Amino acid sequence: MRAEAPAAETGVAQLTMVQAINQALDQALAADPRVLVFGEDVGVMGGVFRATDGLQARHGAERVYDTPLAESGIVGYAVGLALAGMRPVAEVQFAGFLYPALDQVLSHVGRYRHRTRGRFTTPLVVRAAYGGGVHTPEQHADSPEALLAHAPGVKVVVPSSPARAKGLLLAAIDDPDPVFFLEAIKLYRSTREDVPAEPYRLELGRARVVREGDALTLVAYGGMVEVCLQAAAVAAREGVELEVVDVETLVPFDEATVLGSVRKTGRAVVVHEAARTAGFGAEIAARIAEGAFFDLLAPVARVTGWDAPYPPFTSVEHHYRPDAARVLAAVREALLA
Amino acid sequence: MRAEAPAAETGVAQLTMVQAINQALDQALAADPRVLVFGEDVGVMGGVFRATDGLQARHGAERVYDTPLAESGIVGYAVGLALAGMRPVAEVQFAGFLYPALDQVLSHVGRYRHRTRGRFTTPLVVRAAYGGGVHTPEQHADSPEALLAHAPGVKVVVPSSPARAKGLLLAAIDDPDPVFFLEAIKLYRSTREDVPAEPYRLELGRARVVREGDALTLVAYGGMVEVCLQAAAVAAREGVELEVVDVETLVPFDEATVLGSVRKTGRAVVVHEAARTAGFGAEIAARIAEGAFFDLLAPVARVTGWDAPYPPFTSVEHHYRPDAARVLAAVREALLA
Amino acid sequence: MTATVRYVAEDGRALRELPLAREDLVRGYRAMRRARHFDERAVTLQRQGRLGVYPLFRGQEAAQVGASLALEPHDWLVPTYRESAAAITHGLPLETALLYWRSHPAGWSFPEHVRVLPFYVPIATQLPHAVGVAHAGSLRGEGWVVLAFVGDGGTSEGDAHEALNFAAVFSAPVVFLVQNNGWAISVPTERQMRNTVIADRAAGYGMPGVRVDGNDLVAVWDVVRQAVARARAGEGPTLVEAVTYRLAPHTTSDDPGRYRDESAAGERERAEPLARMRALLAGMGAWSDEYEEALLADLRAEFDAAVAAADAAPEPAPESIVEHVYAGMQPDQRRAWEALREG
Amino acid sequence: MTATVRYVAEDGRALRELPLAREDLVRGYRAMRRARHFDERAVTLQRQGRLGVYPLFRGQEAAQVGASLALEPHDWLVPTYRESAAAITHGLPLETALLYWRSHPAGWSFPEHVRVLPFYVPIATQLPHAVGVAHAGSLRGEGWVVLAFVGDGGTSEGDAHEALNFAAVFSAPVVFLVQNNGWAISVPTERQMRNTVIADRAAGYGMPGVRVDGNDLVAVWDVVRQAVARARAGEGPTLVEAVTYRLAPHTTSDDPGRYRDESAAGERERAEPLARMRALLAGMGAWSDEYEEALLADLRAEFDAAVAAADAAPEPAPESIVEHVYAGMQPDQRRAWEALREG
Ligand SMILES: Cc1ncc(C[n+]2csc(CCOP(=O)(O)OP(=O)(O)O)c2C)c(N)n1
Ligand SMILES: Cc1ncc(C[n+]2csc(CCOP(=O)(O)OP(=O)(O)O)c2C)c(N)n1
Ligand SMILES: [Mg+2]
Ligand SMILES: [Mg+2]
Repeated sequence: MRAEAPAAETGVAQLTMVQAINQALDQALAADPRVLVFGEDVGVMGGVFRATDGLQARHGAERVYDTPLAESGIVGYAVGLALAGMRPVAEVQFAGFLYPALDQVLSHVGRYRHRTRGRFTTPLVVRAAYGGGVHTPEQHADSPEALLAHAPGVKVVVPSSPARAKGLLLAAIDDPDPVFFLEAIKLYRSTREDVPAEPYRLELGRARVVREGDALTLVAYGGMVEVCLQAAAVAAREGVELEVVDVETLVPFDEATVLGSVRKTGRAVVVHEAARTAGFGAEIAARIAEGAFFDLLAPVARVTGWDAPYPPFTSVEHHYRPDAARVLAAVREALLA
Repeated sequence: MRAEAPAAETGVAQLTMVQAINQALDQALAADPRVLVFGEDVGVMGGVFRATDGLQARHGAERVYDTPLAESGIVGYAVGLALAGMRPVAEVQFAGFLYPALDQVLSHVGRYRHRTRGRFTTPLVVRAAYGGGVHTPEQHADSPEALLAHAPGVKVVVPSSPARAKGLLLAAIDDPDPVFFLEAIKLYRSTREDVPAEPYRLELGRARVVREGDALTLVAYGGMVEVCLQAAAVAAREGVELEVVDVETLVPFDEATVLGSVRKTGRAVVVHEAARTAGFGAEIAARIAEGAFFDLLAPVARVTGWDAPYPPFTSVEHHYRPDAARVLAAVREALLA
Repeated sequence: MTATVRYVAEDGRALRELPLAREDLVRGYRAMRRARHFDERAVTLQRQGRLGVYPLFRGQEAAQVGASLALEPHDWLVPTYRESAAAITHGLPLETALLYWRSHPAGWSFPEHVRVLPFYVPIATQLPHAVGVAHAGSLRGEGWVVLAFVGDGGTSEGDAHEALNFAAVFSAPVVFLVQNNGWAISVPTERQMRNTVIADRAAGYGMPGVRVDGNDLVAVWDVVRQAVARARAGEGPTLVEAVTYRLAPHTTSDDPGRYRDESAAGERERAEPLARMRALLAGMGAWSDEYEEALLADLRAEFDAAVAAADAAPEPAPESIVEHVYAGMQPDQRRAWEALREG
Repeated sequence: MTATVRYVAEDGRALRELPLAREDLVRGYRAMRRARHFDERAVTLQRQGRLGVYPLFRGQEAAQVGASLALEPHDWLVPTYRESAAAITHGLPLETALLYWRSHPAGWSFPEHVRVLPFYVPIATQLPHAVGVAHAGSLRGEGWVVLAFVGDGGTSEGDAHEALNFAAVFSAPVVFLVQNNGWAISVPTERQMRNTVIADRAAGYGMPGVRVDGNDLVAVWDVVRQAVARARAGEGPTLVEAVTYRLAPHTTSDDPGRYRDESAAGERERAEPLARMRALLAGMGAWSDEYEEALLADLRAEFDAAVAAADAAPEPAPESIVEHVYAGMQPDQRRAWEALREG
């Protein structure tokens, strides 16, 4: 039983990020018979965030379906599908529920190509909602990107807007390597943006300057890009032009773009919402400090979640996630240095 | 059926690291009835590295015993024992087999105290052998310390010698917080050192200057401390005095000692055998670059495993793990900067 | 295929001699009624924005309350997020439960004397803990038994398997209570597993498995009581499957209309546990409308007081979010704490 | 408790009519002999320092070979590290197997046409892959079946459970072959699980479970053949438990004297699978000492040629360790590659 084909793929529409993701999945399913979409509650229900809404009706329960409640099983099963030539796109409801699957990620997803010298590969995508800011229950606001980034062989993509999400997801599904695709919950519905209706792919592995400036470089990804842009807007009112770089693909990391910006501005603040210690910001800061050392006018600062679990305590959770004020405080300090 | 008591606890003996660990476990079992030692093959067999050799005979099969083959189960079961007032000391044979337990680590071990505001705590120790250099089979040479370090609430200790291992392990078992204790396989039997026979505890959370110098600071832990000392010895022959800091406790990180050294020398090279990207060296480098910025004369370099899985290919695996030559190459570059 | 234990028919008739005394039957009903009242009032509070996302347990009162009543106060209860009914039955103050669901820190630190582990989110991860707590009890001769809950969906996780096996191997005094409520969010039990008789798994682990009508308080209580007795006698774990039904949405954020036919709800409601128990008691002359009214008045007063107490809990300070990370505050947390304090 | 399927007694007598033709019996014996020869020679090579740590399979030839012979060439075999016998029976060249155990990269890239997934280390993690490969086959109508191995110890891991459940739910064409060889390194099956009949777990998952004498080639082959037929017919997975014994140390690095009574080894050797099969064939007049000699001569020649081919494999370049991390070389790997090349 298949529902009607989606509307013609022309023009643009104002979409939320979750709609853009839904459209990308829909188009990937339509374009490539190897694509399968599965996970907990992605079938009839259309996903806890509705990212897979309508896909089962349109593409059939053989290609869009629920799995049992077991994340290691989901990712391990995806590995098997990929080994056998499919293009699995798994959903894990929240990135904090990727933890049971980390064994599969670290032991297999990132290792298969290397250990078999290219004989076997695992082109799969795992999507997961991450991050805080919307009063989710405990462990629903985790940001484990650094753990994934430390698994060589795995790519890690974190989109920051609807249009980017669509193009990056389509590229990730086509990519010959496994891609973890982390979607900021905060961005799912908070804004809309023009998204071209036709399928398009955005290159993985490219950071982007999303706002130009000369005083300092803010480096961020996912949900923190918007926070950095807010900070930059405030600073601009005071006559200080901050450059904002959206990393977008954490691995492989686009060092050239980030260093290029910092060499120009001489100052950098790295922003993420994961805990600070051993977060991905450490990697970014270390690369800047090494690669742009002679251009740096101030220490590279990090504005991050604190070294504590994301607090499950509603009335104070907003103190955990960086906001424009915290970013600006770090900017001010760096500008004084 | 209990075997004879161990020899009187006086004097010192030349012990390997595995013997020192065995002694620490023995003394912890003797001193504290809450201590339990368990894991795969730790009972009759005494552990794949013999770290628990003789302990079951001496302390009984109720306190030293095998578990089923399931690492998530082992760590989760340890959490339960700790919640109920025991002092579990679990062995995971190789750190690469901690991966199935990462869910328990990230969801519970590091979170229980925080989420229950101190009502429930998980004072447990998980020991695991890590690192390469001895031609172990695939995935037996992994170094996942960065993953553990990114779990707030967890302490991470990596000893670099027999005497340190004994004192740190006894301290870890007594510690009110959960401690992951990573033992470099390369060090298990490679050297002996005088180890006091009586039980003693070395404070967690303290880095140590293990060799003084003024030209540059090498920062390392575990199996890389010896490599750094070798490099320092070579440099000394050329009249260059390198300072070597043994981090020892990765979390909580002793920033003061590390920064103190770098402020003095003005240069730093961070060394570990885990893959570079998002490795713990990034955290160390980021902290140095931030905290000692105005004293730095050269970029902070990292000498690490490459951004690839530890290769399972015997004849070339030694190209993965940093050695003195690679450390010295980085030192030379830093000294020229 | 395992048979289902049942004592009371859906219409409240006793199907055979009941294994519980009349006072216990009344006590059981009262506890279920108290739980239902909590659930209903909690939903109202949630709608008023005075609780966060709340996982309802409507329809599962017999399973949760019956199992919990089989415990002694010094036994441990290991709940999932759905076990508010079980937790308050085993002694968790209503006020604490409310503060928990308000995501207020005062609700996360259960009182010292209450032997309930905290509600938790990551599915099935609590089961190995339950085995550890149970084994610690037998190693130290504490004599406590652990009652660990999990859902039908939760049985699919690796941790469920590892815990069952550990418990069997260590002969740990633990009772696993699977509430097979038909759904894991939108996934029906038939898509979660091929054999939907979860009790059938017990044999593989070498432990007894019992399937019980989870809407029959008498049956659940008695089956779990026997399992607890076995555990206490050192005979090891039991897997109990309580077949019940999630009458409500998964949580207050869920809309079951998206995935199940809610028009069949009426039929399901007829099988719900409170009416059955009330009919049984009424038939025995042990309950009346007056009793019910009096009980409800008490429950209202109790709940109102709990809400008032919860409302009085002082707001947490921002810097509290970096407290209790380690036993002693470490330098990184200290720095964060000071930054948060300055604001 | 599941009964054990057996066709041939330990002394080689047929216990009932055999389900295999005479040529198949001979083929089966020859394949087992070939495997045994591989194992013995591999151990010798290891002692000479010409292989790395090697996991012996002595005693498990009937289980591995019998199961593998039940496959068609286009079926997939998913081994653990111990399944060298299964892998070479399903077409892995001896040379590749040797290079694998020499940890030479040329041994890790199995030939394109060989449908064997690589040996792997982390226990039980291959089982979800097997389900994925199987399900991909049925979705695409490939008609292939997957034979997935795991050990008694491996059944304790969460992934084993998740894979069994996924397979049952998706009705995936996969046969799980548990070799219950009595040991997981030093841990005997009795301490690994309380009910040591692993086939008893199948019912819980809603799939058939069969226990077979794992030292009886005929029984293993026939049982797996039936399971493969079921899978191919779309009837879903089967759990087969082959009861065998690890006659050898866990690996060439292990000393079983540390944990088991090796004086009982003689008795165990009597139950080993080759002698039994040879006695059966001899009794039928289908095998003789001359045949055996001729076969051994062939096997020696085949193995010698494989060693020679393996020895001729060129040494890997240092920079190869950072190749094949991603499909295209990325900047970080490029930098590493250049550094390694400069040396
Ligand atoms: C590891 C993990 N994966 C996914 C989720 C999201 N989730 C929350 S409840 C639930 C369904 C649980 O179903 P079941 O175990 O039957 O319990 P019930 O909700 O019916 O009480 C899911 C998938 C989670 N909390 N943890
Ligand atoms: C996840 C993981 N944990 C531990 C080990 C170490 N280890 C290797 S083999 C083995 C025992 C396996 O026993 P079993 O599954 O019965 O297979 P057998 O060795 O008997 O063939 C163990 C514990 C491992 N390889 N992977
Ligand atoms: Mg359920
Ligand atoms: Mg075994």
